[in-house]
Amino acid sequence: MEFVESKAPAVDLRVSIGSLSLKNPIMTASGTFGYAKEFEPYVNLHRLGAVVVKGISLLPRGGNPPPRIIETSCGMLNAIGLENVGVERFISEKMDSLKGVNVPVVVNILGDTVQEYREISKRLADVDGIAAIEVNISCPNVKKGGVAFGTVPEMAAAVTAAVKESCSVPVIVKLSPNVSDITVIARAVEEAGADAVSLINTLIGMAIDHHTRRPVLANVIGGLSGPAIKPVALRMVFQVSQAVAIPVIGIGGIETVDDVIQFMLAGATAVQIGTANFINPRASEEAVEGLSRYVVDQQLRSVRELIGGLILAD
Amino acid sequence: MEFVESKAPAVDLRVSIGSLSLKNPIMTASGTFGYAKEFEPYVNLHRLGAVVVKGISLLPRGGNPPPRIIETSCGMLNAIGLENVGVERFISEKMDSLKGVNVPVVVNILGDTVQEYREISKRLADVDGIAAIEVNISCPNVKKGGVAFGTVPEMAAAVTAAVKESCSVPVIVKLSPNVSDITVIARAVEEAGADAVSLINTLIGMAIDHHTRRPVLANVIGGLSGPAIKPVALRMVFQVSQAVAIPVIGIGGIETVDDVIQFMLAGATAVQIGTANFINPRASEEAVEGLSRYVVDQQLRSVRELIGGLILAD
Amino acid sequence: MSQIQEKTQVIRLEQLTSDIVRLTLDAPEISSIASPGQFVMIRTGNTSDPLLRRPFSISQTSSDGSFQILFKVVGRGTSLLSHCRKGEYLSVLGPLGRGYRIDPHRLACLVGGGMGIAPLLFLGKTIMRKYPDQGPVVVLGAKNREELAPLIDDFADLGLKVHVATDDGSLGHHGLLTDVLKALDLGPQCTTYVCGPKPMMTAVHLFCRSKHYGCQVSVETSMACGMGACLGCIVPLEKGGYGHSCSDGPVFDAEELVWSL
Amino acid sequence: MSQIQEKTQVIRLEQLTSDIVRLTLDAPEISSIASPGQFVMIRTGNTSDPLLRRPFSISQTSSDGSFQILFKVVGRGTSLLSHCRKGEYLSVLGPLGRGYRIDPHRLACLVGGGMGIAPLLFLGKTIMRKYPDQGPVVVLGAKNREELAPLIDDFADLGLKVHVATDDGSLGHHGLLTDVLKALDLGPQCTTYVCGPKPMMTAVHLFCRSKHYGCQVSVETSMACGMGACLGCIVPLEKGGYGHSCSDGPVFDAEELVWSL
Ligand SMILES: Cc1cc2nc3c(=O)[nH]c(=O)nc-3n(C[C@H](O)[C@H](O)[C@H](O)COP(=O)(O)OP(=O)(O)OC[C@H]3O[C@@H](n4cnc5c(N)ncnc54)[C@H](O)[C@@H]3O)c2cc1C
Ligand SMILES: Cc1cc2nc3c(=O)[nH]c(=O)nc-3n(C[C@H](O)[C@H](O)[C@H](O)COP(=O)(O)OP(=O)(O)OC[C@H]3O[C@@H](n4cnc5c(N)ncnc54)[C@H](O)[C@@H]3O)c2cc1C
Ligand SMILES: Cc1cc2nc3c(=O)[nH]c(=O)nc-3n(C[C@H](O)[C@H](O)[C@H](O)COP(=O)(O)O)c2cc1C
Ligand SMILES: Cc1cc2nc3c(=O)[nH]c(=O)nc-3n(C[C@H](O)[C@H](O)[C@H](O)COP(=O)(O)O)c2cc1C
Ligand code: FES
Ligand code: FES
Repeated sequence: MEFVESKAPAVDLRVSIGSLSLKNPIMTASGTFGYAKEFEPYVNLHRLGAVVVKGISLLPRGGNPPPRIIETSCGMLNAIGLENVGVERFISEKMDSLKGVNVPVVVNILGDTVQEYREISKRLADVDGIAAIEVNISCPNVKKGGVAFGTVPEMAAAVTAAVKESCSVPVIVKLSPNVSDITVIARAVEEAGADAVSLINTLIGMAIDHHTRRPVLANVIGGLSGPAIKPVALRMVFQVSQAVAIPVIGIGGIETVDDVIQFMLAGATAVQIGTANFINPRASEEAVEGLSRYVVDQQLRSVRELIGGLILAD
Repeated sequence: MEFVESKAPAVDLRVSIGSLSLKNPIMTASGTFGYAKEFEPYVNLHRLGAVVVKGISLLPRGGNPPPRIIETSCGMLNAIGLENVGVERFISEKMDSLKGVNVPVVVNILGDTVQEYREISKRLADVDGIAAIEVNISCPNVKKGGVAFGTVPEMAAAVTAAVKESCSVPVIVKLSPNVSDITVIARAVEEAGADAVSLINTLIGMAIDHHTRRPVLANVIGGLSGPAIKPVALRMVFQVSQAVAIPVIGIGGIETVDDVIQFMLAGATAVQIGTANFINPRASEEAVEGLSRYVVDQQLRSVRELIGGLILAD
Repeated sequence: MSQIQEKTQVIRLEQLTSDIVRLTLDAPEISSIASPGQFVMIRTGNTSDPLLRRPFSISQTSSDGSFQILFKVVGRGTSLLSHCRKGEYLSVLGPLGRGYRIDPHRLACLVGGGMGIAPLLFLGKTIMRKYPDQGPVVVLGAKNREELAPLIDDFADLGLKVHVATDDGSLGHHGLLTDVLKALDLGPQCTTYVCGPKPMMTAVHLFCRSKHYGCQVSVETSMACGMGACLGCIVPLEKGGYGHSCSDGPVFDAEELVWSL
Repeated sequence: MSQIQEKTQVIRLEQLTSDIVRLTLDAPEISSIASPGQFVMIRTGNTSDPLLRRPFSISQTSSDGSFQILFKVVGRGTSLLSHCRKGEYLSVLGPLGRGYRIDPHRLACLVGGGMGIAPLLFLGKTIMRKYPDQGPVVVLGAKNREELAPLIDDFADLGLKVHVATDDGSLGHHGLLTDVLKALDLGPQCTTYVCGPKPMMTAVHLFCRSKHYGCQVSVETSMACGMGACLGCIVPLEKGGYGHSCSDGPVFDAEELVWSL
């Protein structure tokens, strides 16, 4: 799929995620950008590299009871519980408006079983206007006692293979950071056919209200995101980009163009902006603008020169 | 060993870590409190529950080249590289002044091999004035290609057993958070004889200077500490305290008495204050004072009522 | 829904009590399109701690392009905000959410407790302007005179009759604001527009139900984005499932919501 | 070593240039025991971002119990600090580190570049008080007149002869401060007390070595604690291993350090 103008723009910000060409490396992260429409008042959506929509499951999910979010030091915990309209209503209600905004749409999917991932992918396979599928493997595998797919190489690979078989768009596998060695999982999904990996999803955390002596989140535990986790994300992106040959999409605490550059130097081909959208809804577009200025100022031939450009030894 | 006054004080803050009784649950974390002497101008050291000294290895270590630290959002990365004077000089140069301060001294130890851990423990076994040994298992096992002891249950258990065999003081095993399931490691060291576990050590992270395009730390990666990691620490303390029967010592982003209470509610019997000592050298003593006030205000019989007191369901 | 991210300048910061502050911001775009019951999300500092914006009801807009919020210092965000200075710029998102739906055919009764009084001024003014004959009834309550007194003048200035209650009796009725409400003769057709602590809103809702009055309540939940993106701000709905207080609310018909009675 | 954590009150905040600020703090305890070349660690905000204290040289103490720092706004911490207000309280740790060791038997030459000028005023004053016959020589440099001018008055007020250089020639010598230093006749016996950017300190060190002059330099490293606990602030030593700039320094004999030439 081609979303870039046929004539290369003055500043070359283009990057490729497998067969998908993006006009720039700035994407928005799943669950933090709604179905994009929410950001129309603030952002020229067509200027973004891509948008990733809220995770979609086979059937609609109501999500967790409140409270679902709590601020932490330089971060936030969320336990949304993957509230979403389900794949059918997503296609019928959301895809039209998404197609209208003229930006590549990446659909983030999740499931309780490998079979569920397969079915969602099949259902999405022939829907027009989907640029790629991003597979959230941080979900618990109900058949394996709730162990997250993303923490066991074999399970991660099985989900990847199932999705790959079921659709023809590029498949991005979104890795969980809650593992001993993320490169092992990355290599497993690469071997299983993933076209790219994106990382990191949230770190598992918890907050307690010492007044009530109860967990703050109804779900007890939640996912930590925001600037607090950036150092962990950057390290994992660095490690994974050295371990796999497929493109790596960096996620975690990215707020400004400086963060984008750091993730690209660490090895990311593209990045996703998550929590920062809540604080500054224009964060993604400002990152595109900043990156464009940077490439000009630094007289780079293209933004791709940054990828993995970290200087390690003297 | 008994460090509490024989007559119980008006406010009962006492807790037990195995056979070690502490007059209160506030300890300082290894590597953040020097050899305690550094804090004498600020803190009445004898008021603390215990101090944990900087990690000691068999031979002196020079540590990593600079830069070794960098601030991150609500946290910091350190790659000190375990600079220390080695066990012999620790005993000859540091123990005397430590004994003078009249507070239980916990010696944190580290090694490259199981054998090293064993030897340090043996050397410390008959040194007077050591209340407990805390075993840092986040170090790379040089015989296993640099995989951290703390990420493999068998290796963690082997270190624990070696230390237990070699000394008679309580052995606290300090767990690494960079694992898929910290309860598995906790159970492994419990079975191997650990008297308590402490957690968490730092999360592995990285920082990049986009101006120089180099890693900020000479060591490339470093350990993330401070308020940023508190939600992860709290979650792991909660999980581990449900998985093991031995006492759990909570560490990670603790700054104030509110944090202390939250960790105790999550299941911690005691806590360690780390990075906060750099920002407020009186943090540990203020936590003792705050906890004492809290126990009085809430009319608790003892601080022990807080341990695991989290209310989960309605 | 049109929403704007505006760099607004602080025109005035008034310390009404030791912990209640009124902030006037120059925000022509937001002010011109806001309606009563809507809110704004304000960045209270320039660093990542506190990380998230804080929600505040718009308590008044002015034809000079400014609007006001009225807030109580309860934590770090509001503390930072109370230290901003005249001339400083604050990033504001707004106006957000669905506000009060004014029913011109029924007597309006504005019921506010504590800081819940904030949005009602805007509502009162709007009703007075659009339906000058309406003359809404206003019932306000707070802990004590110190907290309540500075908040009622603006209503009185509108020419409205304000009934008040304080927990300690230092101003108006000694007791609950719902006692005052129940004692009023509001006739057979009335809609209450309510904002305040949950127990108070619950009591008002029950009273309205018993009287077959309309009842619109503004709910407070924790919010990360304020614009329907994070799905964090839910309230359980009577029909099942959840509503999102930032986009479906913050004002809901009381009957739509689940009340733990 | 006696050190104190003091809640200090802001007495005065002077904006010397667009980005250079002089801050006067009421800190009787710290002021009474500080010596030249020592520094303080200041909390620049009340939240966890920025998390760590920031180190600043003591640029002057006063008998009224106050001391001053002189700083440039380069990032978030210094920006926050430049917005503090008179009367506000700041948490300060200090005095920290080993300062300059004054050698009364040799001519003192104070060499400061940019914000490195800050600690030299305290040093100059102390030398003048303790060894009134010494009359130290002062060589100061900065980018331009705007940055340099406000920093030299205090030295002139002491009655010291100040030699200056700017990168753009807008004040004093057009060029490097080391050019000025080399052109001075400092006689056979001299010790330079240096603070400034690394290349400048390297050049001064090499000059001193060639002349067999003493040379004490104040080094800057990143610091978490400022008190010897974190081991983060190391500088490589000529004899091997590392020194800790917060406790062994920040002032070292230049010969002790490894210089990348
Ligand atoms: C739609 C909406 C409109 C609002 N309008 C106003 C208004 O006009 N005036 C006003 O003063 N406040 C208003 N609030 C509440 C206000 O947003 C919070 O008081 C503020 O976010 C607290 O921020 P903080 O950083 O100072 O406190 P924090 O540090 O976040 O919290 C401090 C303490 O306050 C408690 N707290 C936090 N948020 C709330 C809350 N929403 N309600 C009650 N307690 C809370 C916390 O549990 C904690 O104990 C509104 C909230 C919403 C959702
Ligand atoms: C012992 C000692 C004494 C000092 N005395 C003074 C003084 O008297 N006056 C003064 O203005 N400064 C002094 N400094 C430097 C001062 O501490 C830093 O400028 C300050 O910490 C920057 O904080 P920030 O949050 O504003 O910048 P940050 O946000 O931390 O950093 C902003 C930018 O400044 C750079 N930076 C950060 N720290 C330093 C540093 N130490 N040196 C150079 N660049 C840095 C960063 O790399 C970054 O590019 C001293 C430093 C030390 C170690
Ligand atoms: C409120 C919220 C909801 C999220 N929902 C999803 C989701 O549905 N699917 C998914 O893969 N990741 C989800 N995430 C994770 C983000 O996409 C992202 O990986 C993570 O927040 C780290 O990036 P950040 O620090 O920039 O936010 C969610 C994050 C937040 C904060
Ligand atoms: C500068 C620094 C040095 C540390 N050195 C050690 C060490 O030698 N041994 C060890 O077990 N942990 C070490 N730690 C980890 C801390 O003891 C603690 O586990 C971690 O910092 C988390 O707690 P905090 O967030 O309160 O700092 C170090 C931490 C820091 C910041
Ligand atoms: S606050 Fe984010 S969806 Fe309502
Ligand atoms: S700054 Fe911590 S040891 Fe020097």
